Amino acid sequence: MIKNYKILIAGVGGQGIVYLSNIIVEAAMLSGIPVSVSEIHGLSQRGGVVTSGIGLGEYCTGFYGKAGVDFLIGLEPLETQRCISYLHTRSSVVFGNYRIQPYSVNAQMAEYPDVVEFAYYLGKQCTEVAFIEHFPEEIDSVLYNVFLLGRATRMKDFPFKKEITERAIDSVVTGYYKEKTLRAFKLGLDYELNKQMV
Amino acid sequence: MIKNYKILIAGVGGQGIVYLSNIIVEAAMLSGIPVSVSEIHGLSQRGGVVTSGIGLGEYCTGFYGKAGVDFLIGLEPLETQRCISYLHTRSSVVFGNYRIQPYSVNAQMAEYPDVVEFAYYLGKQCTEVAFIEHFPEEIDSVLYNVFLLGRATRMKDFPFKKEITERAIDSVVTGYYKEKTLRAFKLGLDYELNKQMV
Amino acid sequence: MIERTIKILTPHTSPHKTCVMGNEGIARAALEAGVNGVFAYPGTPSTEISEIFSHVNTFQSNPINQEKYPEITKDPVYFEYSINEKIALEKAIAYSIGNRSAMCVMKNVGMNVASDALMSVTYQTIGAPLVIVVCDDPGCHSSSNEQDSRYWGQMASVPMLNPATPADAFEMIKQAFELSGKIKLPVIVRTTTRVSHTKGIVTYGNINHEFGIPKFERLPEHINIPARTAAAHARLLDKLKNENVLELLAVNSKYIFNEHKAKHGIISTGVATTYITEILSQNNVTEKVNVLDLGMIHPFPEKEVVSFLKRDYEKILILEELDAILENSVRTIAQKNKINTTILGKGFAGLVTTGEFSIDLITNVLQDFLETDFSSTENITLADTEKYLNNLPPRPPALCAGCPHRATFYLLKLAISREQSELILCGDIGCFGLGALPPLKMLDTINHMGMSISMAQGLFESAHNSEKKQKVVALVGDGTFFHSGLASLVNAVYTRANILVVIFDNRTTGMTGHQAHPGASRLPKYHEIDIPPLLKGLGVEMVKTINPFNIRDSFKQLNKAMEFEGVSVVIAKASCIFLPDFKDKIDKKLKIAVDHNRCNSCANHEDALISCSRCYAPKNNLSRAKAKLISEISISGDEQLCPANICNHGFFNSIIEGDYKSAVEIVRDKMLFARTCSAICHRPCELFSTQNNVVPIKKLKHLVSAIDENFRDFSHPKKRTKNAIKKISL
Amino acid sequence: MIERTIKILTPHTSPHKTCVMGNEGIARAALEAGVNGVFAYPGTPSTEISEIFSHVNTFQSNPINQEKYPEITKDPVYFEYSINEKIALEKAIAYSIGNRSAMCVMKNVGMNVASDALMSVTYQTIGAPLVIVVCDDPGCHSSSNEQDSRYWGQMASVPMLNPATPADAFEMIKQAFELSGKIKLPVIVRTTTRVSHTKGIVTYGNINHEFGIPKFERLPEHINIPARTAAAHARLLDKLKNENVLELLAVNSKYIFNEHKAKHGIISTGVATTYITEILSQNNVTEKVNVLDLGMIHPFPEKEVVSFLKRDYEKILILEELDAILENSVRTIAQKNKINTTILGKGFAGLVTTGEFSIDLITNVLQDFLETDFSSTENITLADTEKYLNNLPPRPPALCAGCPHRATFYLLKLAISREQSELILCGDIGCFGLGALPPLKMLDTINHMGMSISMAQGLFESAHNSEKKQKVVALVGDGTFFHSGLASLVNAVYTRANILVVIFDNRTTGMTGHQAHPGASRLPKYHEIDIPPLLKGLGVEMVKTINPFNIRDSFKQLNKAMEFEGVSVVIAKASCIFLPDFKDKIDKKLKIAVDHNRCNSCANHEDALISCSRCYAPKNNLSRAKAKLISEISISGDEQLCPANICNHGFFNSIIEGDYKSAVEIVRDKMLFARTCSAICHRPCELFSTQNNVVPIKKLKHLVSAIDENFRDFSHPKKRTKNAIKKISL
Repeated sequence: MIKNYKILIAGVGGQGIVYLSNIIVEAAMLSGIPVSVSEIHGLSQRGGVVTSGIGLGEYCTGFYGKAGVDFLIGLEPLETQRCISYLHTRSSVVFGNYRIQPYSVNAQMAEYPDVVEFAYYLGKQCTEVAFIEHFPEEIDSVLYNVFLLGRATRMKDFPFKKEITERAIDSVVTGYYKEKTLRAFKLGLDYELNKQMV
Repeated sequence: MIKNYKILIAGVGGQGIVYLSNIIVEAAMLSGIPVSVSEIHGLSQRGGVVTSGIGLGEYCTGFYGKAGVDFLIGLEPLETQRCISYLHTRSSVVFGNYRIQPYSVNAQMAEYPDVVEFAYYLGKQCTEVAFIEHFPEEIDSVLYNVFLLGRATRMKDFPFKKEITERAIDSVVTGYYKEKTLRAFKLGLDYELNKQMV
Repeated sequence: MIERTIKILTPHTSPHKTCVMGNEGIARAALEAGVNGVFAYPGTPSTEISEIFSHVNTFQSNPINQEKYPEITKDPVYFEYSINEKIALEKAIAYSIGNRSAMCVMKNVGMNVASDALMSVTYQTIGAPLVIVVCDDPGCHSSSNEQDSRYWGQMASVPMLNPATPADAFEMIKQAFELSGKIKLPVIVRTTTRVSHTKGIVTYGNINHEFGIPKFERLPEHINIPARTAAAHARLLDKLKNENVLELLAVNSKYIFNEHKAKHGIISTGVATTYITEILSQNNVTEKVNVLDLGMIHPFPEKEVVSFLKRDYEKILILEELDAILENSVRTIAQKNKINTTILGKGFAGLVTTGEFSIDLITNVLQDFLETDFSSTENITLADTEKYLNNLPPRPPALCAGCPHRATFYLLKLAISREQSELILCGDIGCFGLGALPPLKMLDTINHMGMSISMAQGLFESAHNSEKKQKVVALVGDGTFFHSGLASLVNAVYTRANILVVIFDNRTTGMTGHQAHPGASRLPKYHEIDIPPLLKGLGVEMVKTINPFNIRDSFKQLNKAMEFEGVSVVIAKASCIFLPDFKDKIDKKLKIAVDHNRCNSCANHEDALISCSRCYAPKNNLSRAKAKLISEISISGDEQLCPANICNHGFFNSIIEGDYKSAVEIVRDKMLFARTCSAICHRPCELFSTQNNVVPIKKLKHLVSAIDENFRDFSHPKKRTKNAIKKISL
Repeated sequence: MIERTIKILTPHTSPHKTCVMGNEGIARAALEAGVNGVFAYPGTPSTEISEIFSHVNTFQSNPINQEKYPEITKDPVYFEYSINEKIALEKAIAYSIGNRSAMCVMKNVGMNVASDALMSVTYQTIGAPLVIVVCDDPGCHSSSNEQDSRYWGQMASVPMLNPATPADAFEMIKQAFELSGKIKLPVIVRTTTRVSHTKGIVTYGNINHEFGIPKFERLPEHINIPARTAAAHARLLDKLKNENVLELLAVNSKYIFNEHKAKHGIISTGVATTYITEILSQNNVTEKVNVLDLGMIHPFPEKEVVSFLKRDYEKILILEELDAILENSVRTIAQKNKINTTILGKGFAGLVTTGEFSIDLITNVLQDFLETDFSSTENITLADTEKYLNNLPPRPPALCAGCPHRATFYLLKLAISREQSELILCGDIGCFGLGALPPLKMLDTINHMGMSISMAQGLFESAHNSEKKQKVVALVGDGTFFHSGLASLVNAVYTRANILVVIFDNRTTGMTGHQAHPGASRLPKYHEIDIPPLLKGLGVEMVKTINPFNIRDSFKQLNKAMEFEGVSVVIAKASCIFLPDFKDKIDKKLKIAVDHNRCNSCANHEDALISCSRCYAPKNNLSRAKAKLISEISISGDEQLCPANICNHGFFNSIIEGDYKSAVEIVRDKMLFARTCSAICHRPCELFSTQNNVVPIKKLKHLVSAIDENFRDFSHPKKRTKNAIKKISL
């Protein structure tokens, strides 16, 4: 297993960022890797930015700085873009095109960035980038997070094997949602298996 | 005029200690002597101890320490006695035998000291001591303070001449009480003129 | 949530590793230490701690759980959100004096509110252990200042612990309980956002059930009178020299990276230590430096620091977030001991006393300090990031869609012309404070908890003798009203201030996660205090309760309250969308259809003086809406249907014609925030229907306001619009 | 009082020397600086400052004065005793934001209450000058702690001045107003008892009438939201580096005794400087030492101190009362500047961080520091002083004769057996706190303002799950109830505490000099808030108002309130003896006689089960009185005459018989404090009479209880007794 690896999850309050981070923490615990997490979610319920940094390895914190993130999971494209200074050339990124527009964009005072163009840029800069332009219709938007985790698990630098991540989901998610969650994970894992984006 | 001289007034809340100190301050101002005063009257209205230290001269504060008081005016005998460590062998003292008993004495849990015996002791220790065993009946108890001031003015080390003190009373006291106050002062000044106590 | 509660209550006879948030670790540690009662006022970043005990209390009080889980429900932990931090700390002190161990939890500014209780109890005594947890917020993620609570240690002369990680916090809470019980002083554990909101591995153990038996001892220390105070102060200072304190100072002064003899020494505390540890190890320079981490910061670990200072370093760096408290103490002790090593701190390499530390900041500081370039071990940044970072739209927080505060603000916008009137709107802390931001901009001042009503009366008084004797308006949330607003209101009534107080009563403490308060108690164990009778008892002559969604009626009441000379109060009462009663309504999922007759009955059509709002009028929307509201020729308030006064008739027809742009314009004519309109609309112009194939007007609004050509949104709504239109069948 | 008010308002175009108390100088300086409004909460040693403005306000508001003294009544100064310090500071801030200059006055612990307002406004902005005066109390003459308010300078990052004398205080208040207006920050002037309550010569000048014109500016700084806070913190710190601040630091760093090059240097602040100056000059050693007095203590006068440190002294002594704040700053700056001079401070020659300085203490310190014996200049102490000082009876403060609180405590003694019951009585700050002392001993706890009600509910909660579900009693004064008790009571009602609150309502803020409060407003400009409707509106189900002198009725009500499950409140309402309404009664000077028939109608004679109290029963007085009160066979409460239940019949007859000892025993049988009985007796068993030669029963009691053989009082009473007996004619 790798040592000292940093994962960042970025998105908007309500997208299940903390939930996703809990699954990754569980995966680390199951793997016996020291883990710590730093979440920033001040006013998340009021639609603010939420990020969760996960550090794997001894002396590795969840705090991240310039070029300090090895793996980025972006639940919202604008928030993914906001994180690029934390990436480095060996980083991997998986992100989806599910937009949540801030007030300024709705009020036509600002423009939402060109997501597809950004995805191309990122693809050229980083080791491996997966961009989900359209989420499959069968997935409820609340499970986009787990879908992206599935897609991430297939990427070559993701620190956990799919069995571990599945066990983590099984352990973190209880009751009624477990099956749906595992299905979303599976869908992500298998998503456009034969078509590599960017 | 003398320099650096300390007067202490001691008594119980309600006896007019601050009032008396105001007259002395005015006397100093009239004489052009720098003056400062330190009063301690925390819970005076609840019958506590009140003291007022008056410093005359440059760099002379109203604070007093061991053997630091040159002139003591005691409005209550027990409170006079409580001040003896501040006196020195060249100090002058004037005090009266108007007792205000603390709770502990009333409840027979403590004994009020022997005032006459104390007066003899003091007389032997200090340069000049005047003890008013019985205040003249014609004086209202609220004016015992001014009466004692009058008696003090006659003593050889008191720093103000009677004309100055009288002018001070005239300036500080207004209206109806002025005449009564001046009379009490005069009575003190003349008290047992031909009979030196102790 | 119940699983998390069971997890936190479950004892472990052998060490059990788990990865938890600092705040969760703190709660667990208190349980392991045998806490009997927790008293708190919510506030980020402290809230999770108290929320856990709120759940624990609910769980343990439930007879079903008592039967099902006898082990973890015995000796239940008392919990209370007191109405403010002062009362929380006071009750915690009293609880401790009653021989039951207590914890009191609050955020940084909360300690100000509670400080009077802290400053005197130290001169007296407590009974069972009492631990105070104060969570600071360097960087002001969610606070009105970034004050440094470490001062309280010095100022109140209480032992203070300053953890760097969740694991530290967990251990230190247990130490704090033990120490507090031994020296009969409250002990403060101070965290920061980055400790409270960080997750790390913590080892759970057993839970102490040696609970305190209620007992009150009549002791002279319980009577604080001036005569005894001076001696009590000396006794207090002696307590800090107790051997138990000295022992904890030693235990919590830890060497890190100490294997090699180094020329550089670092003394750090709190999260700074975490940053150092990662950066030094990540950049393989751990042999170049020795690090002393100080976990206990009051009293100052003099012995440990002197021994470190004497190790003959060339340079020593002091790292601490916010004020130079540690630095000054180290310099003082160095001076006293005539140690001449160069000491660096604030002012060195960009270290300042504001804001929080970061990996980047500390990386730079350590490179400068060690005179070493870390770039060989650094990752390579992406190219052209500026291009993709410049002009990115910010994402400030905003009032939730459907939030009743939006309706109240709309009402205020109608009633108060911000351009023409100099009327001052004094805001307060809470969700509705977001009304200060665009697009609402309906607040002139926001300060600290409970200031609004004081601000209004102070501003009124400042202009009292001038010609403009205008009323001043205070806006305050229901939670804040009980926290400290009530006292200010008493003062306003007493001094005959001419102010209007609008209580944004969303039936909960919204900002911090929907805690109960006396005005909205929710649980039967609490007595709910109804605000209007309280205000009337207090002597407020005009008290009006309004439903902010009922615009016409509310507008009238608001104007009456504005005209009233003296203290008037308007309570805008409607539930927060996160409360069950709001959700219940939504959960009904009733299918609804538009009634054409009723649709035509809105004010737009009844007011003969103003033409139908289909005529686009971009400028005077608010004044037109206002004119309509006060117009004589209009249907009565009770009959009025669209709260935002939107012509649903025109809107509806535009959609049927496929003219979505017009439809949006109709909405925007009356509602600045068109998209929100769809979310807050409570569909008064619709009738319930059993037909499955009918789309409710709210959804119509949502779909139209989300159309791409109007809002340049290229994502899903296009498809959703398509799908939605398919479903419309009229 | 009116003359003092005129004096303080009178402008002087040429310098006018006068000797005034520090607090008076502060008030005058504020007037000269052009203060527009003063907001305060009373508290020793600060009270005189606010009292002056209370008188100024009353004087200037009086139309007669406005006509008679147009010059000194124009531009009147607003004044208010807010209900607590937080609200006082908040209103002062608001007043300043409304562009009117303000001053806020409080005692040390008051700053705790107000601190939340201070800690955030610094991040924002004020308008017109705002000066905060905080008066510390080293030595705890009249405070519940001796906390060092100098910390607030550092903690809140506000400029702070620390005067040594009344003249300093006078100048510094004026400087503070000027600085505050320039840098838009509140400025704190911190005094101590020995500065506030010292009189010294001050030079009065002109009064500034450039009063602020009311104005409110909408500024982004008025909106405190997290997004702006971090930058605001940096701006705040920049303000402290402003040139106006630096200038004031220089002006207030003064050299004293600087003529000679000395080997010894002293840096001192506050009253310490005053002691040094006197002692050095008195002992003729001024040439041996240089003294630097620091009048401005925050920000730290770095430049001035470094320049002093560099003057090459052998030793430097730091003198400051309370905490080692100055000392640590000096050591820190010395360390930073690599200055190796020996610095002495706390720990040297008995210098500690508790208590206040004195001439004696500092004399010793200076002798040690200068290695010089002052004894040649010292006076010779008297011989045998120990003999005359040992065993002197102390004179603790006590409740005034006639104080209604005495009656309420007597009532509580009757209702609550302190020996047999574990009932806890939680007291609060105020006059009635003297009830903790002997002979009453009727309080188990006293802490800080408003704690009583929190303490009671916390103690109730701590024992809630145990078998003893006993009610806990909170005792609180009416002023304190409005200060902070109300909020605690809201919390008690909310959490369904089982407590009894007794409000000692003497219609004023007694302890601090009889200020008005919302429950006893006295002036028509204020709205008086009646407590019972407020409590009922709040949801308190049982509220009883009693007249504590009406013992039988009060006893019944108190017992009912004790039995009530939940929050019950008893308001013991009777005026403080210093209030006009009390004095009015006395001033009537009605002559009265005893009505033998009515005299015989007291409970003693109606209660067939208990024999007449002439039978001496030294042990069970209280229980017998209590038995009588609850006895079935007795006359009704309304008919009952002697509130203390004393057999006036027997008492009266004993006096006629000349058996004064018996008479006293009869009184003491029912009343522990016999002498007081005469003072509080309101003579219900007497009838008015027009006869001049009749002595009232009250006087009889007074005379009998003052007889020497019973009380060993050898002074006047003997004669008075003789005289009084002469006058008895029956």
